[in-house]
Amino acid sequence: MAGTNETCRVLEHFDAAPGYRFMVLEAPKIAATVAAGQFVHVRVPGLEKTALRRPFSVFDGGDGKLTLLYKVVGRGTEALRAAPVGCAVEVLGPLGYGFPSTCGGVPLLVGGGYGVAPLHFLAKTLLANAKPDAPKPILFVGGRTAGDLLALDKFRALGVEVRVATNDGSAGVKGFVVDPLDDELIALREQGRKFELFTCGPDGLLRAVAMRATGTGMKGWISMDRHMVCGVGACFACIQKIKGPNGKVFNARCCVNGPVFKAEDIAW
Amino acid sequence: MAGTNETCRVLEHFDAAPGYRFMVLEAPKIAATVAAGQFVHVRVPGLEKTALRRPFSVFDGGDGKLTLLYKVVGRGTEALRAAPVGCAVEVLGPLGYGFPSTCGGVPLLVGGGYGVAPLHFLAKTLLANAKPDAPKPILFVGGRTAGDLLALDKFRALGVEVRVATNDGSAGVKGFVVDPLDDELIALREQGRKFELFTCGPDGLLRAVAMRATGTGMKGWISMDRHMVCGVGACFACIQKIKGPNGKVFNARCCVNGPVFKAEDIAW
Amino acid sequence: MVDLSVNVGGLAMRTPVATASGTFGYGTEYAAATDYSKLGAVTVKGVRMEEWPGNPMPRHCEVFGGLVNAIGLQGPGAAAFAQYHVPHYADAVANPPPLIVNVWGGSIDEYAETAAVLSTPGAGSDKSVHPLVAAIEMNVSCPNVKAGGHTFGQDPKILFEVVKAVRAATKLPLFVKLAPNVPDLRPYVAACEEAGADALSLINTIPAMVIDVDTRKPVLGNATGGLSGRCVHPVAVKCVYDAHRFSKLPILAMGGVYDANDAIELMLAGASAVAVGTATFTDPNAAASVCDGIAAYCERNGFASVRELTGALAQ
Amino acid sequence: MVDLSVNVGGLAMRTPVATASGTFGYGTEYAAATDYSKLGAVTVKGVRMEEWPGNPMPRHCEVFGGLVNAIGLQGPGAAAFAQYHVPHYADAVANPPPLIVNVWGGSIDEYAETAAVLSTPGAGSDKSVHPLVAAIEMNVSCPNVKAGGHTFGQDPKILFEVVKAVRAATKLPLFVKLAPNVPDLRPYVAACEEAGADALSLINTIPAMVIDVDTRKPVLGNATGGLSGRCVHPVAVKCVYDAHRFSKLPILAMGGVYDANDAIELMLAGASAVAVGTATFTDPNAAASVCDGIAAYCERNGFASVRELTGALAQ
Repeated sequence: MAGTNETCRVLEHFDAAPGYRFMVLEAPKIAATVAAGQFVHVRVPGLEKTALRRPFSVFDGGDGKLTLLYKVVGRGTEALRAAPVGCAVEVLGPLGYGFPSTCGGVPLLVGGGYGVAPLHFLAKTLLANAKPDAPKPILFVGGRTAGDLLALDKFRALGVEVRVATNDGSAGVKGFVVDPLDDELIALREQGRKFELFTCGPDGLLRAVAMRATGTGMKGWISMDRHMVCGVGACFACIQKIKGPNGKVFNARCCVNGPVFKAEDIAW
Repeated sequence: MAGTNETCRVLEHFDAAPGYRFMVLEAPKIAATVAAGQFVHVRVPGLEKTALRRPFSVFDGGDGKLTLLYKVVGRGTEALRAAPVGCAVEVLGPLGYGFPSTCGGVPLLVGGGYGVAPLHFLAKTLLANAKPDAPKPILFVGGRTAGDLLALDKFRALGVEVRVATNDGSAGVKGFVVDPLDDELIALREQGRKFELFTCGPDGLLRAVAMRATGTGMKGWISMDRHMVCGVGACFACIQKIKGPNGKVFNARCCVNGPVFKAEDIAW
Repeated sequence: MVDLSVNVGGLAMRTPVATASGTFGYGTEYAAATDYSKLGAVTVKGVRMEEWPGNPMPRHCEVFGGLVNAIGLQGPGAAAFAQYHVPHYADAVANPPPLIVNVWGGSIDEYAETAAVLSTPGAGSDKSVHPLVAAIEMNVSCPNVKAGGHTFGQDPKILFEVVKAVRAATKLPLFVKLAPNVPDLRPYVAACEEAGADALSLINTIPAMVIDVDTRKPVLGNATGGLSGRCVHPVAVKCVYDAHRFSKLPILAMGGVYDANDAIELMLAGASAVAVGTATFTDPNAAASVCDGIAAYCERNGFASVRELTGALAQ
Repeated sequence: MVDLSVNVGGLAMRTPVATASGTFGYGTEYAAATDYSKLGAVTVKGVRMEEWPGNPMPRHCEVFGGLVNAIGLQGPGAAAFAQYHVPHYADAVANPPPLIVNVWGGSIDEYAETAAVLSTPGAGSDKSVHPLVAAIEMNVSCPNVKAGGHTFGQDPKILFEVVKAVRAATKLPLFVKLAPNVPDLRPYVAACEEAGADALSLINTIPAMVIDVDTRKPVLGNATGGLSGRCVHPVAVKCVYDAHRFSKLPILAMGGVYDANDAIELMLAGASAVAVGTATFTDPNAAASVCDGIAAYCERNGFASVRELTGALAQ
């Protein structure tokens, strides 16, 4: 299931917010098959020849293009930031198992920081596959401060309702993203409506969302953020304890058994 | 006697000929004391952080500036080639023992390829220090083909006569640089005139010139081209067998006991 | 046309380039990015008798010029490997290169048992459990498992015993993968030779460690790990050079092979074939490029067969 | 103000940063580019009794992330060193840090003799030949001289004998510099401890080799050499971590220290002080920058003394 190693041209590369960047790549092969929640493994131009690749989730895919949204956070992304429009980037993908492409209920998307990246592609996918009367996705998004909220305009442009929480109250409600989420869960229970949870972000958030899924008996789709080495399941560096079909817990590889796991399968 | 480690700005950087580059650096500290035949040790921008420095001889120095002439020949000079005007380069220098600053006779300068670099600075120095009636330096320069002849206009602009030999006859006489040199040595012997030999280039040329010096009893100043590691005598990587004052041959360090040695001291 | 085929201790390889254990899963993971026609063999992840969970996370740390890992030999166990992974490889890959199965254990008996299971039917048989299981590579030098690998490889006497036991359990070509961190390879190579090994694999990772100065904790869950990547290449060349000078055992060399020159250095030092490891993580096609580059080098320098490169240092 | 002073096996250092043997000549070569006030000690090139020419050229080869060298311990001999180089250092450097003299020999006797000459007057004296000669570092692990160094360090029994002999010849603080390429440091460390060493120097270079694929010859005149530079740092951290866990001998750590974090990793692993080596070739002021960075780290993390860093891994 390993992806293609495609040499892609950088079409656009610009700030999403201070410290966050959008990179649009010409990637006809990868874009042809990529699904929401899958990731790509990028050889960063400008790093030494031995440098490992960096995994990025896909913000948008299709029409021969791939859009990544990343945070400038370390040596790799510092170097990637400098890649000029027009330069060539080696990209391996699409990789891993992503989110399902349909939803049996209200799609509740919960993102933290640049964790919104795969949720954007997911929202677009769900909307494209949804019946006309299906409920639209709602995005719950949190950050420490307003500056950590990314690409909300792009979600709204899709018709996604966005509910915001920030720790410092600089945008949306003051608190954590699970606060508005819990309000919605209570409302949905009172209405007797089904929903599914989709999340990507820091481990603490993932766990909190997974608990809401298992606690309500609804489906929860959890995208694990791990630094991957090979990206294809060859090296066993990015493991997560997962309950197997026989109930036995095993060390699953996030890159190839995930990065999206079912909430009830994760052995935290 | 180690040099200063000076952070220098690139003032100019351009081709001297295809595959050869001039780099002019703003280097007030180093330029204030550098002498012809000394070298500088350059930390090449764009190489990985662990990369060793590269030694370069000085084509011109003074007025707060340092001019290097180098051949693009490997990984280091490939990277150096890309250093843009305005960028900062760490330069350690001036290093080593250079040529004498005066000459007791006709100064015969013999250069191969980019070995002309220190000879240019030397010609300028000798001319500046010479009495009005002193004979002007003559440059004997050789290369495989006309494209290997560098900066001859700059020597001529100093008033230096230039005699050329190329292996393929594409410029000057066809043959080796020692051919026109030997013609001159015979003429000087017939005229009973003294001379000194100054040379920089490939080992074969150095040895040929040194033999002319020892064979005529005239002084010969031989600049050894060695890849240096520390540049200051600390590591003992760039040795050359040299006859010491007591006649005993020892492993001298080209960087600190040289790079210019007396012809009669070299144990080839 | 350069003849690229080699035979390393009884293992016939169509090219002198293999993948290294632990960097190529069970042979299928990189399938879509791999040109298998350029591979002479695929070495799979370490297998022991029982399923093994490996080490806690984090299991890797990038360093300048390389990678420190402490995966800890996670694996499915020999039976599951034979029943599931090997047929899956056979199905998924067209014209698949032979498998070298990296084997380890917590005891001499387990080493032998594992080798025997992969060589069934019948202990000591030269028929393997599957036609693609073509050789055994004994891992006696993994720095990342306390009970396993390392302890068997650091004392030549114990090394002799464990190799002898495996030799008795299988007639498959038997490689022994040695550690570079010894003062002198000679007694280790001699132990392998005397115990009946067919070939050496050189080198395993170098014991290493990285500490996070902010948390003041080891980065790896296992505290220490093994260093691989381009930076270990000069160490591998030295080990191969030494082993080749005092032993006739053929050598499969690995350690920092990123391009053809890296591979050719190892072959000139004495290797019969090379394995590409950590480089694959950066360039999934690294092994195939290495193969092409070796062929071009032979062409350029008038070698009719890649076999002429082995130990061919100029005098 | 962070207290930067340390005492390593009786050697008082005003900062925990020294230079490493073989990378800083006899202390004066880098003078114009060095801030000596930031140096706790200067380790000089290896000295034996007699003048020694070293190895044929080429003596070095740059590799990715490091350097392979085979200088071969060229040196003036102990008498010339004491008569010329030490006073020259004392004259040329203002407020000079103490010297650690790296010592080697072709026999156990020569090791002891050399140490004795540097400790004159009177064998076994705690007075050295010059007040700046403050410690002896025994090189028993240089991979580049056949007769010398390496052979004495690779067998714990011989190591014990040579350390014991030097111990009898000098009362100066006695460091023993060990090789990283051993399966287990324990017997080597134990031999040093039992023979009366005061401290360990960890690590020497790793045996390595580079081959020119065009000429098909080893690049180095000596064929093989030793690998140093950033790429060996994780190996050094592992060695220091191991040695510190099973011995109380203080450790001077070297191996790939390019910046303060590199140094702090080694101290957290168990080193009392560090030495900067190959990095100086790239940045002549590397050692001073490392010192500044260590001080800043201590300040930032509330360590009043740099001594608190030694072995201070968080639980």
